[in-house]
Parts: sequence; structure tokens; C-alpha cells
Amino acid sequence: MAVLSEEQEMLRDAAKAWADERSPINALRRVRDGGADGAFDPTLWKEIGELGWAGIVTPEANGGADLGNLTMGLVLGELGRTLAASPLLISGLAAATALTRGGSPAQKAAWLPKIASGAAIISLAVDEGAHHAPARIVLAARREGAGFVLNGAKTFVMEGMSADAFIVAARTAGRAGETDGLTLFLVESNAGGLERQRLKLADSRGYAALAFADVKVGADAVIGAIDQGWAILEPTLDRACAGLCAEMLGSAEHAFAITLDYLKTRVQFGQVIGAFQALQHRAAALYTELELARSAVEAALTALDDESPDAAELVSLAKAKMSDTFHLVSNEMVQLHGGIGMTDAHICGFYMRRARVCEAAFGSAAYHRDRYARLLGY
Amino acid sequence: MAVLSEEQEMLRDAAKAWADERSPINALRRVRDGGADGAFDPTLWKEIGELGWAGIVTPEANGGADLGNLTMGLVLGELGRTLAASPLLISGLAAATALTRGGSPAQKAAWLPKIASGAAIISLAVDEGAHHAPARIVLAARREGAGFVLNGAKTFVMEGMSADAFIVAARTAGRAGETDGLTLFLVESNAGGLERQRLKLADSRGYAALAFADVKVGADAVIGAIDQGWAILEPTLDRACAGLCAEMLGSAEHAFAITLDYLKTRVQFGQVIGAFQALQHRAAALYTELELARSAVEAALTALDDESPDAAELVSLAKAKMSDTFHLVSNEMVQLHGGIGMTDAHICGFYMRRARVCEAAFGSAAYHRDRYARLLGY
Amino acid sequence: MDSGSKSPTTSFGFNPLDDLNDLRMSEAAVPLHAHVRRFVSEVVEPMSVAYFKLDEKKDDPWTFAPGQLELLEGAKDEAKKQGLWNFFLPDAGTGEGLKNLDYAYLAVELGKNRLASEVMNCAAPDTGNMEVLERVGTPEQKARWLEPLLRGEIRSAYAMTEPGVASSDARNIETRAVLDGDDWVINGEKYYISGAGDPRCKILITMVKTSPDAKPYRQQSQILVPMGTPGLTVLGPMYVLGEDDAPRGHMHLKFENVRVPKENVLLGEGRGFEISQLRLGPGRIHHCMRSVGAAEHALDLMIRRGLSRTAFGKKLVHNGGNMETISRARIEIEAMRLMVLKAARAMDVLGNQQARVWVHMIKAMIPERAALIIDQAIQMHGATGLSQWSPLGKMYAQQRVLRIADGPDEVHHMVVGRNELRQYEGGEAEPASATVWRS
Amino acid sequence: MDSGSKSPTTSFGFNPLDDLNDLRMSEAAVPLHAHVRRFVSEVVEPMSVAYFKLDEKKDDPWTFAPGQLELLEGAKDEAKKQGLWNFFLPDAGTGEGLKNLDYAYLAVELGKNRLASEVMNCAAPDTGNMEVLERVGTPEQKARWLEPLLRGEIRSAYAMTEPGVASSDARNIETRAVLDGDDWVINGEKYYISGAGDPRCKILITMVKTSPDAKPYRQQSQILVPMGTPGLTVLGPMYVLGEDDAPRGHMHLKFENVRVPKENVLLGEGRGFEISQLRLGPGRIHHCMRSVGAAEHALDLMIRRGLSRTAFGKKLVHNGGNMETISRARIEIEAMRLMVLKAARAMDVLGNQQARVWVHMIKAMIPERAALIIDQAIQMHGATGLSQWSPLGKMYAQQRVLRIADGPDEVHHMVVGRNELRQYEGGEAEPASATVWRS
Repeated sequence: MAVLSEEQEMLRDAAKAWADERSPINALRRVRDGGADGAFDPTLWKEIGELGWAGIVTPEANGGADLGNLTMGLVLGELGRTLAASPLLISGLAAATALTRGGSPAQKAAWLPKIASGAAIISLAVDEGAHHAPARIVLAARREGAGFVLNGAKTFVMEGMSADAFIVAARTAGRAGETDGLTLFLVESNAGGLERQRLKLADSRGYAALAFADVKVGADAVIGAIDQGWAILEPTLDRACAGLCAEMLGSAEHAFAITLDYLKTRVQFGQVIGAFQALQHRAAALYTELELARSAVEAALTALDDESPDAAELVSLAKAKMSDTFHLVSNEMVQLHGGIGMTDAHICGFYMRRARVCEAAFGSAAYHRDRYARLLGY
Repeated sequence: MAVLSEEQEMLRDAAKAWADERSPINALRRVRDGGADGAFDPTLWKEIGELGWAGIVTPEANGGADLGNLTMGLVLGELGRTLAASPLLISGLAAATALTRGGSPAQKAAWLPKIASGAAIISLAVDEGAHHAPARIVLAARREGAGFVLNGAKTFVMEGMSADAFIVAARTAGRAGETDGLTLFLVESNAGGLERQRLKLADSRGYAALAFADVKVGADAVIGAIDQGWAILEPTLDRACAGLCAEMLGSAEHAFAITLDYLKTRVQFGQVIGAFQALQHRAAALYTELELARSAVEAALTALDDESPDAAELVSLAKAKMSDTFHLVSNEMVQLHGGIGMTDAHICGFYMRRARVCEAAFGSAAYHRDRYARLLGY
Repeated sequence: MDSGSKSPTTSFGFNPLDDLNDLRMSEAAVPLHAHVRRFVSEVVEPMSVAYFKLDEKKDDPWTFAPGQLELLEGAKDEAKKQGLWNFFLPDAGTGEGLKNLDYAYLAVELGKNRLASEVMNCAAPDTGNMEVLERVGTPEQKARWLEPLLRGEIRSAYAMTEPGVASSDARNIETRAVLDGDDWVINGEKYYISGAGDPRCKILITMVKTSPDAKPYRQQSQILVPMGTPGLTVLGPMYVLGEDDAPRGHMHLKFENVRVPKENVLLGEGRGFEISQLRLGPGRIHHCMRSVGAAEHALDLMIRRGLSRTAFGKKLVHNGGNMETISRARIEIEAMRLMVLKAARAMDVLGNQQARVWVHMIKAMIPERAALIIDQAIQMHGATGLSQWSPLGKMYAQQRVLRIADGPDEVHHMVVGRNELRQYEGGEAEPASATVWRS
Repeated sequence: MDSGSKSPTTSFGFNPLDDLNDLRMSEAAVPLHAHVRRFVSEVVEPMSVAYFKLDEKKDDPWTFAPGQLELLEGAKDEAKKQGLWNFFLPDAGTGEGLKNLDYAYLAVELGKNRLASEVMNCAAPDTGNMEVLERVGTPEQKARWLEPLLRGEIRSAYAMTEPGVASSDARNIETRAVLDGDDWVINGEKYYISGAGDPRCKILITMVKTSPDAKPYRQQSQILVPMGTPGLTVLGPMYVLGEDDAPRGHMHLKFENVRVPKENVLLGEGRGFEISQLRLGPGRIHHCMRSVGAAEHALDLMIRRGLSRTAFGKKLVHNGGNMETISRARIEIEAMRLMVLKAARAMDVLGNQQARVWVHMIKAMIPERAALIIDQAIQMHGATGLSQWSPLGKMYAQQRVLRIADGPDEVHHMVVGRNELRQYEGGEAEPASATVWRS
């Protein structure tokens, strides 16, 4: 397990306490049953903002705490335990990273403090198809006067219905699949010609599909350099992906803990299920997989904080392993609980469905295994 | 990847060069086809002794270099690459550890220098059945006068046909399955009443079954305290197991490298196999598994060197992961090579068969997953 | 070396000549099979597209959207008119029932569409309930409940499972019914009662404990409890993998001094376990048969998706291991199909009791593998496979729940494994080995 | 929502009435099947125990130990006497051959013992070679080679695979034969030639390139080359998973100006590919049939071991997931058995060409799963499973090599997957769908 600073430990413990008290697993059900567009509870998001977690990776100069990716990962992990829904990952981590790395001073001043306080939600609009493919961008930004006109579509945009603005990856040159010729734009959600539609995914969180029909933006909407968006997008996606891994790790570890408790207490066929050798065996297998996943996730977060040259590889390794592990753990959670005796059987379902969506987000295990091998030159 | 000292890097590079030149993969075939009892080449073993590798974990005072488990692991890994057969693991690491930790000054003086120079081979005689179970010892040591009389049997004793002496785990009190009541004895292979018989395992290395019929030893044969053998045996097995993991890692990584080369060059159906997406995919999966296994193995070796309190857990985690990974890699090596075009197809078989034996040695993946969970209190 | 000692005869070295290995559908069933296939594609498919579209317009999940019931009833009327109705009852009193093997062929077709079973009045749990009423109901019980069920006018539920006990073992039932004058008074809790949320559900067959002092298997009775009886409360839905499966639901029910007339007991006091054995019959494998159809449907969706999308200049099917995934799915489907047919045939030839091991084998095998194929279809769809745009999520949940619904996989494997051991331990093999080809 | 568009008819919705689904053995074959089972257990089993014991005494692996051949020949004589001989030839010229389906039942029995096939003269590669000679040999060729093969006096090998080329595609063959006067002069290299190390092997059927200027599939010929012909050298054994499989071996052969008479060509110059198509027939699935028997044997060993050892106070079978492993093995074996029977039946009913997809399906399915069951049996044995005390290591190697021996799994999956796609792409389905039940 990674060695933590005192500050990191305090933050982690605070997040744990908050999640248990304020956002226990049933909160997700409440939101889902309420059918809110945002799929998170605005009150809780406000609290998260007040606690300062949305500013963890934002520089101090822009109202953040600049505590890095590992720290953010610790908080996300604790929220992941109870499947607490919030825009922390996409806004507080992903958008903050993109703006910090590529934003103009004006953009930073305008948005980062709001992100850090939770007053604004910014999301990433990258993918255009069902499979993560960040270079396969078709959405076109055509120059018009001093500004640009955007046409195209984005999908599976996290918290897309509640976001105040989007960081949109658009093509200004080259062809779909090329990393050159991409430009990032900051587009507010009330921009003329931008339509959004709610997507329901298995995890009951908030997603949207966006349609851009002659959306006009000024030159000041460009983040970073024109045609050079990839230089910001790729590290941003890596950090978002590592943050998601941390959240998944928390979810998977808690799913395992719930299952283990169940096995220890549940009586069937006259004996504690946990005493069934075969089940112990399976629990032990999950546990070892989780520990391996934990090492991989912590290594990725640490490498990102160190700006280590192998950070990208380690992120892919972490996502591949974490996806497989969460898949396995959530499957086994369902199976080991069986159909019997569980007043909260739905909890298994939430973890399983969340696992499925997380597996696909920011690239599947297969995507990241291939990327890993490619980065290593194989 | 672990950060290495200059000395460690030099030793590793030397081992790599030696293995490639002196003990390439065909050497194993030579030994096997020769049918020697020892299943290793005495000339090469002599060279290993001269290179000082057999003394890597032995204290300097006893003629060793006291460089620790990680260093030994690096050398074993390089030998593992070419499947070089030698008593380095069982004598230079396992027996040296047991004697260093539990041996009397006289025992140390008598044996450790010889182990370190390769002049003597000492093996461990622990298991009595086909599945590793170090506490399930029945072989009885009964007091007789100042000494003891040993009766019982041991099996799957590594390099048992060529060993000069054995460290024998015997029961002096309690019942099979209890860790109390075990005593370790140093028994020379020419002791009266000790019979050995060669066992052929799938990996063509040297193994023996030992039968003890009224084997008499003096009180000076006891290693450590009477009835307290477990205190020496357990850490010894952990170190041997971690060393085996390092060797397996080297084997598995090289098996992967051979396979990858093959995929890159082999033409079938008019195109390079490596270009087949499905196969790339599978290669990438192997590669990520190998990296995870590497982290686990290095963590275990480092923890042992640090005498870290979680070392035992980490060894079990490493063995579980490494067993699964070597199994997978060697299976895929065979499958990805196909039946065609390979003048050295037998090499795949050697790796696969070695993988199977390594998986069972010092406890299977299932054994270590269960042990891991148990050590963690689950 | 090869083991030289004599092998015990395993239960699976069946007489190769045996009827067991004739997996052909009977000639009599051929017109019906053709008719069902035609009906599903011509009537049920278009109806269900319209039906699920209406889903999007619902506010209250626990109702049907306006128009949905009309669509369903229209298709049901059509099915009735065409004679595709209630054909699930095998070997019914009339002797006109279908063979299990024939039904297996039909059920595979039903499994390809989520509404098909209901449209032809062959949906669980009504099928099991109708079977039970038909076999053990009094003339009055039949007139009041069986007839409208057979006509598809009402639906029903089976209330067995209870919170807090391992109620897959009937001995653990804790819901109590006591006679008070001419009434049974029932108290207790039941949950995961599938279909009890459907507004059309009118009757529960409820497993209760009536005779705690009798022998373990004579303590239970089954009692008919009309929905809406005072004291019977629907606490809410249970979630299956986070799905509430509205509007049919898997409901959580509370019984507080629920009174029903004495004559609502089925077959007699203390015979509840006996009745539940009837359920161990054909109905228990219908879901396995439908699962083969569901897997077939998933493979269809997988291929369509893979052919309609391109990535890196190739059709998605040609990327990664997708072709192999498709091939493995096909192989698995054919193996599942043969196993289901064989189990059905075994029930026909050997009887339900005797064919037990085969039933456990397919229960352990089919839902797990069907779920895997659906999961792979989801992968092929990427995030879309997890959204409301795809039926795959619900299909997955359905298969997944089957793996625990009537005994978890592990229990079935235990039974199958024990049967293997029994032959080595000198004990009797399972009844299924009655026809063993002993040399 | 459910896909509303019309499904293409898949090749696997077979007419359920079709003979394809009648997997019963024919009555005519029953006495033979009973006889083979009895013969294996009464004659072959005890013989093979003695045979493998003698293995331990061998110095030169490339010979038989003293006494081994006598044991083998004794059993062969007995088999011949009892009429259990050469029954592999299906639909032979005489019309007396066994159906593929019947043979499948027999081959499962043969697969349970490693020597059984040879004892009854039904072992590869002789079976394929005899089939070829029988169909295309001249009277002289038959008299000289087929007759002694049919009598079991000699053995044979088939020399196809070459180093350095992907020779599972016949077009890649590089070994050349040129006519020089009345002789063929052959030069080249072959490897993995199974059985060519056996001192009793007397004849090679050799695939060569004779006509490089002809169309791709008319360039090859098959030529009979007697072992011992000058210029033909056995370079040594190839290792399969480190096993040399002595004394039969998978040999590496070199042809240096090997001369054989012109009339040794089979069927005629340029017809090698055509002949090789004959091998795509029944013989190609015999190994799948035997694999089912091998898996059965592994399960038997697994259970015996698990019942005879205790750990932590329980029998080993009851530890860990072992009961589930046993159950899964049984389920897999039954599914494999049904698939093999169905493929065999498809060959009987549809013909070899038409049944192609079924053949690929079982080739992709069976060796992989049989190998997994054997691997699990090894696990149950611990280190013993990897030692000379257990046949499991050799059994594993045998199954493992089948996964690549005639086309790697991947190739079979590709064929099966393509067949699925073909129906969506508007092309023709595989011939196997000739009997598709088109609604």
C-alpha cells in the first residue's frame, strides 16, 4: 500500500466518514428513483465543494489545493466505496487538469476557481461512438472570422445534463484517427445550436449525448494551441482514467468486503457459507486480485504525480487490471450472495452495473492492454 | 521495476551473459537426453560456484556475499530465462537460509562455506505427499540416547539424487498438521537407512523420493531448537518460494519474448501472424499480466530483504500470481506458435512443462491464495 | 501408466441405442413449431417493438403505459385465435400435452423474444401455477383460478422465498398459517415474489407452515391467497441487479392476519412439500430452453453490431478477438441446445425424478453460459450495450438472476458432483443411471 | 429494445425432425460396441498395464522394450480373432463400413485407453492412409501396402508438414519430385511425421510438388516412398511439448535424391490436393471422438485420486472447488459427446463436404476442453500428476498437440465465425445449412 502523508490520511478518513454518513449506498437509489437529470444529489455536491475536494488537483493560485492525483484518488476511492455519485471525477479532476495544463490565464481565472469550489461543473466531450477512441474525432471546427463554428456530435458525456460547460475535442485538421489536427474548445452549455439529450446507462448516473449544429465560439474558446489539442487531451485522459481506477478500486474493495461479511454470517445447509471450502477459496482469489489491482492503481497515480515518463503505460496497466478485477469481483459478489436471504440484494446489482460502465469508460481492458503494449513498443 | 544497485545490475548482467552462453535452452535437452540422475550439468554448477552465486544470501562470515534475496532473485531470473538447471535455488538459497537462520556455529562453519562455493549441495526434505503441506509432517524423529532415530518418507525433494545432505523436517511432538512439534535435522545423504529413488517430473529436472528406515543422527544434527523447527522452516520456505517466483518470472518473460519474436516474423495465410489483430490482443494481455506478476515478485523479494512484517503475505501473493501467469504464458506460447514452421518447437514444451512443475512447487496458486487470505485474517 | 483396475460404470455411458439419444422432435409437433416460429416473427416481433417504444413514455413504472396492454392483449387474442395457446402443459390430464422434447424446441423460439411466452400464455410463473392447479386443484379451485389463468385473463404468483432464511429448503419456511374456525390466518413475510407487482396478478399460491409438530416434510401447506385480501401488503419491489423489473416486479409482501377460507388449501394440510415436488418437473427447465433462444438472440445482435460498425478501417467483427468470440458463442449455443434437448428427452423417457441429474446439469450449465454470451454482446456494443438503447442489459440481468433463482449454480454442481462420486463409493448411482449401459 | 428487423435464418435452426437429430447408434452396430467395450476392459486394459510397466526398463527409447511387441501382437491377434479389426473404414467400397455416428460411439471407448486403437488396427495415421489406398490405390499398390496394413503387419506415416513454410496450406509444399526416366526423384525436408520412428513403419505417403507450373491446386502429387529407400534419412525426433513420443515419434525426415518408381504416384500426377481432400473426411474427426474418451478417463483418474487422498481431515474431492471441478468436467464431457455425435451424424446425413462447419466446430471445441479436464486432473494429483507415475502428462501433451495438429484452434474458429457472418452479408451460407429449416 502506498505510503501516505498525514494530510492524505486525514483527507481519506474525512472522505470515508462523509461517504458513509452523507452518501451511503442507498443515496444512489434515491437519486435513481427520483429520476433527476443530473443523477447526483446537488446538496451533496455542494458539500463536496465546501469540503474542498473539487480543488484537490487545481493549483493554489487558482483556488485549489494542488495536492495531486494520488490524493484525489484517495478521495475518489472512498466515494467509490458507497458508489457516491458526483461530478468530482469529470469536473474536479478531468476538466481541472485540462484547464490547468492548457488553459489561457483568462480561462484559468474564469473557470478554475469555480471548478475548485464546485460552483461550476465542466465535463469532457470526447467520444463520438460507443467505444473509447479519443483520436477518432470527426466533430468539425471550421474557422469563421475570428472564431470557429462547430458541427458534429458527442456521446456518453459524463454529467452532461448538469454541466455548465464542456471541453470539446474537435477536428481542425487531418482525418479521424489522427492525433494531429485536434483542437480543444471550451463551450458553454447554453451555447446556441448545442442540444443535449439524457442517456441512461446501467449505472444510473448522468450521461448525455450532445449535438452541435453550427455552434459558434470565439477564438478565446480555444484551450491550448490550435491543432495541438492532443498534447493536452492525452494527459488529461490519463489522469481522468487513473482517477476512475481509484474510484473503481474503492468500489471493488467494498463490494468484496460486503460479500465477505455475508459469507461469514449467512447460514445455509446448516453451516456458515463462509466455511464452505470452495467459497473461501473463491474469496481468497478475489482478495489476491484486488491487492494486485491496488498496486497497479497506486503505481499509476504516483507516477502521474511524479510526471514520470512511464506514467501513461502505468495508467493503461492500471485500467486494464482494474477493469478485469471489478468485473470479476462484482460478478462473484452476485453469485456468492445467491438469491437468498438478502434484504439488500439490490446493492450487488448496483456494484455490478457500475462495474460494467466503468469498464467501458475511458477505454476497456482490451483497449488499454493494446495501448500498453503499443507504448512499450511491442 | 525495482531500483537496483550497481552491484545488482552487474550481477544480473553477468548472469544473463552466462546463461545465454553457457546454459542456453538446449543445455536442458542435453541433460535430459543424457538421463543423468542429477538433471543438471556438474560443469556448469561448478562455474556457478566459482561465480559466487551460490553464496549470495550466505553471510560474509560464512564465506558468502550477504547480498540478499532480491539479488539472488535477479540471478535466478536470468537462469530461469534459459531454463538453466542447477541446485542454486534449493542449496544456495533455501538450505543456506535455513542454516543461516537456525544452524549452530558448528553447522554453519561446516556447511555454509561449502554451500557458498558450490562444493556441497544441500536440499530440503519437507513434503510427504504430492501437495505442498509443510505442517503435515508425519516422518517421526524418536529420541534414542543422546540422538534421534528417523523413520518415514519424503518426496519431491529437489536435486535429491545429487544432494550431499538434507535438511529434514521431522515430527518430534504433536500431530500431523500442527506447526508445533517439528524439528529440523541435517542428515547426510550417506546416512545408514536412508534410501533415495529418482523421480521423473515433467520438467526433466532432478527430484527424489527418500525413505528413512531407522536413520540415526546425533543431537548435533538438530537445526535450531527441538520442537521449534517451524520458526526456521517457515521463513526458509518463504525465501525459497520467492526465489522460485523470480526464476519463474525470468522463464515466463523469456517465453513471452520468444513468442513475440515468432509472431513478428512468422508468415501465415499471406500475412505476418503478428498483424492478426486477435493475436496482438492476446500478446498484449500476456504482457500486462507479466508486468503485474513482476511487481508482485519484486515486492516480495524486497519485503524479505527488509524483514518486513508483511513479507509472508507478499510471498504468497507473488506465488499465486506468478503461478497463474506462467501457466497462461506457457499455454499461449504453445498455442500462438501453432504446429507449424518451428524448428525448435520443443522449446515451447520445455517452458510449459517447467511451468507446471513450478506451479506445484512450494504450494500451488490455490494454496497461496488461501494462505494469503488467512494471513490477512480473513 | 493407465489405470488397470476396473472402472465403475458411470451413469453417462448410456445405451447408445436408447431412445434417450433420439433428439428429433415428434412429427406431431412439427406444424405447431412452424406455426410458433411464424407467429413470433410476424406478430410478436412487430408488436414488441411498438410495446417497448411505449416504455419510454411511462411516468409510473408500476403501470403499463397507455396502449401497452392493448398491444399485448391484441397479440394474445391473435395467438388464441390461431391456437397458439397454453401449449406448455406436457402430458396434461387430457393426454394431449406436448412432450418435453417438443416443448424444448418451441421454448428456444420463445426465448428469442421477451414477450413471446406471455403472448402465448406460456410464461412463468403462471405455467407452474396452472400445472399445480390442474393436477391438485378441486373443481371449485379450478373454476375460480385455473380457468381464467388458462384463458389468460389474470396472472398469478408463487410465494415461497422468505427474507432471513435459506428458503430454497422448504423446511425453513417460517410464514405461519393457523386454522381459526373456517379460516386460515396467515402471518409472515415473503420476498422476490415475481409478477406480484403486475396489476393483472390476482392470485398467489403461498407456501406456509401449518403443522410445526409434524415430520419435517409434512409441516408445510400451500394455500391460495387472492391479491387484495385484507392484511396482505405489497411493501415494494426487490431489485435484481438494480433492476426492479417493473411493472411485473419481484415483490416484497407482508402477511398480517390474512384470512382465507379453509378450502383454499391445496391438496390438504401438510402436503405443501409434496406439491412443491410437482414444480421440480418440466417447468423447471423451461427457462433453460428459453435461455438458448436468448443466447441466439444475443449472438444475432452481436453480429449485426459488429457488421454495422467500423473501427480502424475494418468492420468491428474483424477486430481483436471478435471473430473468435462469435465462433465460441455459436459452438456454445449448439452444445447448450443439445444438452437441453437431451435433458428434455430424458424427462420424457425416464420421468422427471429419474432425469434429475440431467436437470441439474443443464441448470448449472445454461444460464452461466448464456449470460456470458450476452455479456460479450454487450462488449461488442461498447457503452451502447449498457444504455436504454439496447435490450442486452435486461437480458443479462435475466440470465444472471437465473443463476441463483432456483438454486445457485453451486448447488447444482454439488448434486452433479455427488452423483459422480456415488458410483465410486459403492452407493447407488442417481436414478438417471437406471438406463446405464452396464457392460 | 428488441431488434425488430427480420432475422436472417441461421444455419443452425435445423429442421428439428431431421435425421440429423437422431443420435442413436444403429442397431446393427450394437453388438460391435458391446464387444469393443468388453474387449478393452478384458484384454486391452490388463495388457496395457503390463506394457507400460516394461517402459521403465528401456534403455533406448527408440526401440520397444523386450516383451512389449509380444504383448501388443498378442492383443492384436486376439482382436483379429474376435473380429474387432479395421472397423474404422466407414462406407468402404464394400458398403459394409460403419456409419460415422456408430464409429463415434466406438471411438469414445477407444479413447479411454492409449493402446486400444492400435490393438484393433484403428490407429492414426494408418487409418487415413488405408482409406486413401483403398480409394485411389492401384491393384498393385493395394497388394503391396494396403494388404499388410489391413493385416496389421506393418505401419505407415503421412509426410505432409515441412519446416519453414505454413504447410497446413498444401500450396506451400516445397519438397520437389521430378521424373527422371521411370523414377521420381525426390528432394526436400519433412517434419513432425508421426509414427515414422516406429521400427514397424514401412511406408510413407509423401506430399510433393511435381508440377510447379500448373494451377495452384494441381501442382502437388502424393507418392509412396518405402522407408529405407536410399537417400531418405530420419534426422531425429521432433519434440511435442518436450515429449519425443518414442518409439513412434514425430520425426524429422530428409529426402536427398530419393528414387522411387514412377508408378508409386497415387491417382496420378497433379492430383495430390484432390487426395488430401479425402483426408478431410471421417478420419479428421476420429481424434475428437477419442478425446471424449480421454476426458472420461481423466475424470475417472481425478475422482479416484480425490477419493483416495485426504487433506485437513476430508477427502480431497471435498476440498476447495474440487466438487465443482468434477461437476463441470462431467457437464463438459456430455456436451462434447453430444457435439461429436452430432458432427458424425451430420457427416452421415449430409456428407463430408456438407458437414464441414460441424467438423470445424468440434475441432475448435473438443481438444481444448479435453486438455482442460486433463489439466485439472493433474492439479488433483499434485506433483504426482507431473511424474512418471501418472499417464496424465502424456495425455495432456496428446490433447494439447491436437489443438495445433490439424489446423490451430484459431483457424477453426475463423471458419465457424465466417460462416455466421456469411448469412448476414447476403452471401451463401456454408453447405451445412443446406438443410436449414427456413421459415
